[in-house]
Amino acid sequence: MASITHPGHGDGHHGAHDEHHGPGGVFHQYIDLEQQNDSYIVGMWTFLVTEVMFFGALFLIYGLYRYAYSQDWFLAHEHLDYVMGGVNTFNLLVSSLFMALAVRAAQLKDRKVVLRLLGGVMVCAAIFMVIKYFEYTGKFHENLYPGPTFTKNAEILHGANLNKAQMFFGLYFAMTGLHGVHVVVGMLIIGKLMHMWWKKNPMVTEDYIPTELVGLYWHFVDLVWIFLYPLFYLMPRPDALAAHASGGGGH
Amino acid sequence: MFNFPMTPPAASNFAGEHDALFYAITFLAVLFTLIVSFLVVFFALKYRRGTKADRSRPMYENLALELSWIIIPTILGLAFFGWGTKVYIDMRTPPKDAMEIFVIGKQWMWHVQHPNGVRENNTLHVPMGKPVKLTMISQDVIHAFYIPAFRVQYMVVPGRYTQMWFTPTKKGEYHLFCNMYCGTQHSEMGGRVVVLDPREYADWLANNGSKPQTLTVAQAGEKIFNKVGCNNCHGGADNQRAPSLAGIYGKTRVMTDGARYIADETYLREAILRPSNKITKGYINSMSAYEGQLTEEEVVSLLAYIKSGANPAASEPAMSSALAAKESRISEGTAGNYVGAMQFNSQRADATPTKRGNKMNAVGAMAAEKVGDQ
Amino acid sequence: MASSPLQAAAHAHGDHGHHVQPLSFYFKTGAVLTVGMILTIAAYKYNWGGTYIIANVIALTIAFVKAGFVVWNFMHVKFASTLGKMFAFLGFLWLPVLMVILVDYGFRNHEQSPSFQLNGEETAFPRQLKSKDHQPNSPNSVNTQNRTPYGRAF
Amino acid sequence: MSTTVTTPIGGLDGSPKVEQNYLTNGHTLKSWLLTTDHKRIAILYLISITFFFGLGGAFAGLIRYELIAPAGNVLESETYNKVFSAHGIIMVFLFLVAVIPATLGNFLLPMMIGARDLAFPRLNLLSWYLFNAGGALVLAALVNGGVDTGWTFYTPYSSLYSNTNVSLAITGIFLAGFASITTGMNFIVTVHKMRAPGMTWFRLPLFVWANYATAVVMILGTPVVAITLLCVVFERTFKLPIFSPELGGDPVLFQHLFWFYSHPAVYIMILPAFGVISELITNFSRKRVFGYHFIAFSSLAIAFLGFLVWGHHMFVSSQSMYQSIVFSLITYLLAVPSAIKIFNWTATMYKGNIRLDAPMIYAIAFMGLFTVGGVTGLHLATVSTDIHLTATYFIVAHFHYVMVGGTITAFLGGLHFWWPKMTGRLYNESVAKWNAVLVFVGFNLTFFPQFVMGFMGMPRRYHYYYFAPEFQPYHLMSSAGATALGLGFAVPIFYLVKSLFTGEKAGANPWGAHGLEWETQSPPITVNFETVPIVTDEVYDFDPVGEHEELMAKLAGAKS
Repeated sequence: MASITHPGHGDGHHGAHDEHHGPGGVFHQYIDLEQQNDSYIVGMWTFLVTEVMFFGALFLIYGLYRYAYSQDWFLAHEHLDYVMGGVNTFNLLVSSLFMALAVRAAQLKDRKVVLRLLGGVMVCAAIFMVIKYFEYTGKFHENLYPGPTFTKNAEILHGANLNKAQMFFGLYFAMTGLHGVHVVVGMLIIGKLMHMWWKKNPMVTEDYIPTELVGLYWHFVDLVWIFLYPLFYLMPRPDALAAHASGGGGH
Repeated sequence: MFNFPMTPPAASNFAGEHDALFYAITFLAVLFTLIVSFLVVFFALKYRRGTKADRSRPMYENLALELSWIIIPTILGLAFFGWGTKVYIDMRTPPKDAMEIFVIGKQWMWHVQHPNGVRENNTLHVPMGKPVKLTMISQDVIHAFYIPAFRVQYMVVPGRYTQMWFTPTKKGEYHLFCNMYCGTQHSEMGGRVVVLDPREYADWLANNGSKPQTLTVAQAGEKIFNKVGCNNCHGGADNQRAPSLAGIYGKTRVMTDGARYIADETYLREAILRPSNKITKGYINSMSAYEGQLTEEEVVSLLAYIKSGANPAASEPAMSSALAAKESRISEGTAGNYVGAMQFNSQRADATPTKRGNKMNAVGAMAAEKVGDQ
Repeated sequence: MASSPLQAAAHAHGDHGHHVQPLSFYFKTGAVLTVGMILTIAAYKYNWGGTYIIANVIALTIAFVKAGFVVWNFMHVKFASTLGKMFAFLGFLWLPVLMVILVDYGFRNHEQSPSFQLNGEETAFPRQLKSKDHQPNSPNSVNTQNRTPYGRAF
Repeated sequence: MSTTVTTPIGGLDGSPKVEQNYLTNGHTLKSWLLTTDHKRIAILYLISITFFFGLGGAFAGLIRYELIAPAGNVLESETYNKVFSAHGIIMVFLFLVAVIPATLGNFLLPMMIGARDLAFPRLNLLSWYLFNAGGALVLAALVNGGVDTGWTFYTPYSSLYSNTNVSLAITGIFLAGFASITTGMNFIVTVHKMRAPGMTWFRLPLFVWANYATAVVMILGTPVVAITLLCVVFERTFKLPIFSPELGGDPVLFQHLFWFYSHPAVYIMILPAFGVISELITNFSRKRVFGYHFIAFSSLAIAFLGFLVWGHHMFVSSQSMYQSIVFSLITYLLAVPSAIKIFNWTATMYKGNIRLDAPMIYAIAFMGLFTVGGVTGLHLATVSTDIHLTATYFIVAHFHYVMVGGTITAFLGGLHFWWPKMTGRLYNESVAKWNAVLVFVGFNLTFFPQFVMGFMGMPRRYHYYYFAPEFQPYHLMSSAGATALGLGFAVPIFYLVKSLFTGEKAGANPWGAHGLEWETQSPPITVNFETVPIVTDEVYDFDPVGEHEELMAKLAGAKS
């Protein structure tokens, strides 16, 4: 196999292999910025693929038990406040929009706008976590967390089977909790990104790809909630219960 | 000293079908392995560097060859798949007239109930030539009921019945194994399958599985101990769920609140009937109360058994042998204990199991088994 | 990369993603998502009159449409190369493979064994076991009797 | 052996000229622990993995020693259960999954495609740290009293009944899983985006194809088992009812999710081995591999179909009969791509110029052992025979034939093959050859008796078998073989380490092999290539006829 020098990039990299150099910050292993940016985007998407599979397994467990115990789960779900969830959904949606706009501003190298929009995303994320906090503490007060102390009071669960309701709340905490962890991680990453913009780090100011990568992650977090919200907060009334349903709709 | 059996005994209707298929696949496997090995060794020697073999016109691609070794294995595979599936569907389709025997698995014993209510532990008596359907459930973890001589195996799952069936075809005693790892004494969760003549089986059933004998009070207590299911938790050494009862009588016990009691009759009686009153240190309140569930006579028998110092550790395997002969009808069975064992909160919080082994007991049980088989 | 960074970036992403979209592109997407959310809640509040399946299908369809908008527009898959698109959908394409697990549960009941069902009255299983095991601590049973056959499978 | 020795490595022989290579680029501990060089990370991985292999092997030795006697030799049942669990957990999660991709793959993949490094070097380093953190947690779990669930962690035993350090071990596995995911991401992006100019997909060495397929399996499968095991931890710690049968959950669901990863994980373990064998066979046959496209695509086919067969672990688990049948069918289909590889390798040897060096002996051993492991898979793919064989020693023998006879043999072969490239030194060839034979013989003696034992119905994970003494002769044979096998695994450590100090200098290409990694010096410089290579030729462009004639002419010349 023949080898020749690649034009413009054969000079020694011995030693300084971890330093990035050049205005776009091309790492030594890449030939040029295009290769680096393509690699980042593909890399981020492969990561998101793993995230999809990660949550996918939980959605599978959810789907299975929801199908099997639809009536008990419906009754248990009435204990979740769909307004709170709805506010949070809208909240994440707005944050996602902010994030998309921030990426656009990063493309335009508009540092001020980027910082403001990322700040907006942070505020939304904080509001999300606060609302989540109130929801969780509400459940804790009523002993609606799984375990030996799970409530024995079937009344507050509208007569749902307590075991099945316990499973419902188990998955509720597992899935929204894991999502919450992702939100917190996202906040940390966005904080770091804002810091870099604030310090005018050329890695982010000269090239919008890092901002785009954070954006991809944040949109994914939003994406998971898009499914979590209807699945946990907005369950339709099962047919078997519809007969003795007093009012229309959920309550 | 050693003999070298290469095959398991074949004692059910499936054994023949299974073995035919097994040997056919083995033949194919050996053939395939021999071809590949022969070619590899042959090429390695013939085309070793420096030999005068003909190397002209080397070949790098050959679609016909590739297709042939794609299509031929596929066809062979499909043929064996079809054969195997046919046998499998048989195995999963019990005949309508099959006799139904119930099996309950628990750590670490098998409890078997025959249609007329006769029960036995770690032993399964079945009539020869009659299709038998086992309906199985587990009280705790997943087990698997495995009879190699019958070529049948199926998992025994908590919360759900599973089933399998077979028709024994040869008289004799065969191994019964638990073949799904289920905890400490997994390897000893087994016993025997005894295939009897239908007439012998009827006799056996009629005698409640054994010749009735008079029992001492302690022996009766042991029977109740196992019947009620005390041995589920109090079997063997101290374990995560419950303290051992071996030699407990007269010892000082420390409670969770630090109080100390001598384990006398009063204490033991209260511990059986109202266990939540005094909880031994290191355990949580997971035992259900037996007040109203046991007659006084039974409580007395239990006390006698515990006082006799019998080590319940040996009771699992030993039950199946030394006591199996005396084992008679158990009217309520261990099933009543099922709910208690399955309570979600019956989990031990910070139990400290002792590391004491049970090898000696196991060996003892082996000896007992031999005696019991006489 | 001696040329200006902007040019470099422009060059690097000649075929995907670097086109700065007009603001309206993002606001429109955001609006669609909001409408989707409102529709979901409306569908939830509306009484579908015993058509559980339809209500579920509607909720999930809206969720998938919303997810599609997020992935396609916000996450810029619309502008990605074929490879990018491939990876963006790989996970979603692979989830159905995982969901094959559900097939098992759909078919367990088809086996010829009435004893498989805990609630089956025909079984001659020991009485204590039958009556107690499936509902260890449930004082209430609004719906035990009209459980789906599938639910009985485990 | 090539006699053209390149410039000597600096410092060792007092030569004034200090040759730069990745090993001499910094000698401090920090220069190793904070390196982002894929080659150094590969060496780090090699050290970690050798440690875990030794540990897992020690547990295997204990198991074999214990099983010599029907009532056990030294251990109690509880300890025995912890020992076989430790053996399984360490060998599967901390050795087999990582062994070839993280060492040979990390070292070679960038070089084979002409890249300076993997796409994300720092992620690569993170992967090593995650792996070791995971390993440390598993070790902590073992030191702290052990885990007794078996490596499969079946619920509800693992979630509700075992009171050993299950959560700690699972957390460790979780971290090691993320090490695996990051490696997979790195490989995928690297292969897609970092290939040298001219390195088209069909010029990629088969080792790269195999590792690419592995990486796809890693990123699609590992997250599922990660979350599944995490659910077990949730269930143990927070009492979240997910698989608990008491409340209506299905414990068998865990098995579905677990095998959804753990069956493809088998291909994570064996696919890179296929890649290694493809390289070995073609390089030592001095002949272009037969049916390149078929081998390459069979890797992808295995990766894809491997995801659709998990149910064959559950034929007796009470899954639906229909599902069992479908899984049996797909399993049969999956046998075909593996057969394609075996046949193509055999055909590659036809009319080659075969050199029987140590790596080639390992490759030949692999073909024999993997074939046996593969064909016994047919017994297990057939549902009706599998019912009898499930969870017996037949299974144990089958997967050891695939995992040990396959993966470890291939790993040893690959390690010997690329050792000169990694270290610049040659090892003692004749010792290595005889050791390869020892491994082959010891292996067969260990695991072949287990097939017979399994057919006779000896269940796996049994501590005692005093009630079935007919199994003892087979256990004896197996234990004797294990001793030989253990020796065969220990000896290479000595002569390979010895070669570091006293070995002959290897030169850039001691085997006369073809491939970009052989174009650069041994050991390679930190950025692999002085210049970015441009690939103009097909892969494996050997000339067996010409080479043979050359050799003949040389021999004739020497004679006259």
